[in-house]
Amino acid sequence: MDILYFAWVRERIGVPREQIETSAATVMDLVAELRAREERYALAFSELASLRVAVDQELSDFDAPLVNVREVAFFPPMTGG
Amino acid sequence: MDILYFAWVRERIGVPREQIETSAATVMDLVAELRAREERYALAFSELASLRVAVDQELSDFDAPLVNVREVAFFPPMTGG
Amino acid sequence: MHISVQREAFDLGAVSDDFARGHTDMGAIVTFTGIVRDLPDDPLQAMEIEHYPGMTETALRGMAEQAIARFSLGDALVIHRHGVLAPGEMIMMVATAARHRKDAFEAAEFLMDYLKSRAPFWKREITKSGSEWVASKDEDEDALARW
Amino acid sequence: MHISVQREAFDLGAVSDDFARGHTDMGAIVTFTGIVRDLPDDPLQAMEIEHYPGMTETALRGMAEQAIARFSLGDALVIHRHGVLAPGEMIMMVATAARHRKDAFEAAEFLMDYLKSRAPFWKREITKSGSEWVASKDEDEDALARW
Repeated sequence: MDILYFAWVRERIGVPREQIETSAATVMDLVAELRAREERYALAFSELASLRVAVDQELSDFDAPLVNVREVAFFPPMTGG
Repeated sequence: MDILYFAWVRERIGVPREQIETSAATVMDLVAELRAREERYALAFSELASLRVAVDQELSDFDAPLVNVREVAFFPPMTGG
Repeated sequence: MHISVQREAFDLGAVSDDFARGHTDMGAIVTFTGIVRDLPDDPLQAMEIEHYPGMTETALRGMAEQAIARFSLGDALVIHRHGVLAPGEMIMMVATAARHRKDAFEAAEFLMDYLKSRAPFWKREITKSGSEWVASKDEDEDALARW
Repeated sequence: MHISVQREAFDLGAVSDDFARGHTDMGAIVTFTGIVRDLPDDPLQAMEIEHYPGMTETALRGMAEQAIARFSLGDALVIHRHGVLAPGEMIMMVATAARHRKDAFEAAEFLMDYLKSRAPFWKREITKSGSEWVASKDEDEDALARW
């Protein structure tokens, strides 16, 4: 699965994207897995309220299932316009 | 006093402007004077609800006084934009 | 502030560029442009716009001044044409510059609502079957109530 | 419909002209343009805009389709830049064409409100004292509630 990071999430994790093997059933499970990896992940995912997630390039919820998903992206609230 | 007419008021009266001698104290008095003149005035001023008036180039009411006034204009509701 | 009552066509692109330029402290620019619409049932040959020279400019200036004060605008523009226009031609435009988008949008809507019912313009539609003065709409008068 | 996510500057005047042209059945054109504003206290050197290639275009297209359906638009346009922008540069614009002014205005505001909080763009302000990600505003999230 491709995991993408944007803005300060990208800066905290240190890479814009990475490929991981996971059997996480939901976004929340994936977050728990990532948090357990290293300090920088724990830091990036410390406050879920200030994070947004897109599953296969669609805005999604943290309880969304990850069946047949190719790409998950984490980022702060958007500030376009 | 200069009296101006616009749009269908102008068409009904038949002239875009005219100068008249009047001692009318208010717009309403002036309207009564004009109505009494000729059929075409009576027709143009038959329905005050569908008329608007400007006194010295400012939108005004029919009970506005005419002291030291140089110009009064009558016209239908505006349709700009 | 730029106010113009004119017979000639205006150049939306050039006017928009000029207006937007030089407002580095204003983050939001809104423009509204009104175009002579073709009538579906009775094809429009022309739209004729009459106005009240002298009063028109004063009225538009007053509206723009009100908009600038009320919505803290950096600038406002109103152009309105008169005379005979063909379908597809631009009748008028307004532009507003504000720090924030809400003010820029509201100021443009405020200007349009006032322009529709308080500026001395009268439209006449000329079709094959004759010509007719455009009636004012209750909804245009009602639109003023919110300001 | 015209959607563009681009690094290059766009020409507001030319885009406005192109958009307005050929809509003889649409009487109302609204444009909104966002400009990089200078910061009064800590002068801005640049604004950097990051986005999510692939998702951005899809999200903007979806918003424009929604706006067209909801407000019966004849057409809609969204241009948004990414990369490094200087103060005074135009960041983005939307344009809407409708039969009536209310729909054109509301559709432009709808697009802006969605663009602010639902399109994957992130802004970073670069000043002499460093660089900082722009925080999202509660009022931008709240603005969505009305649609």
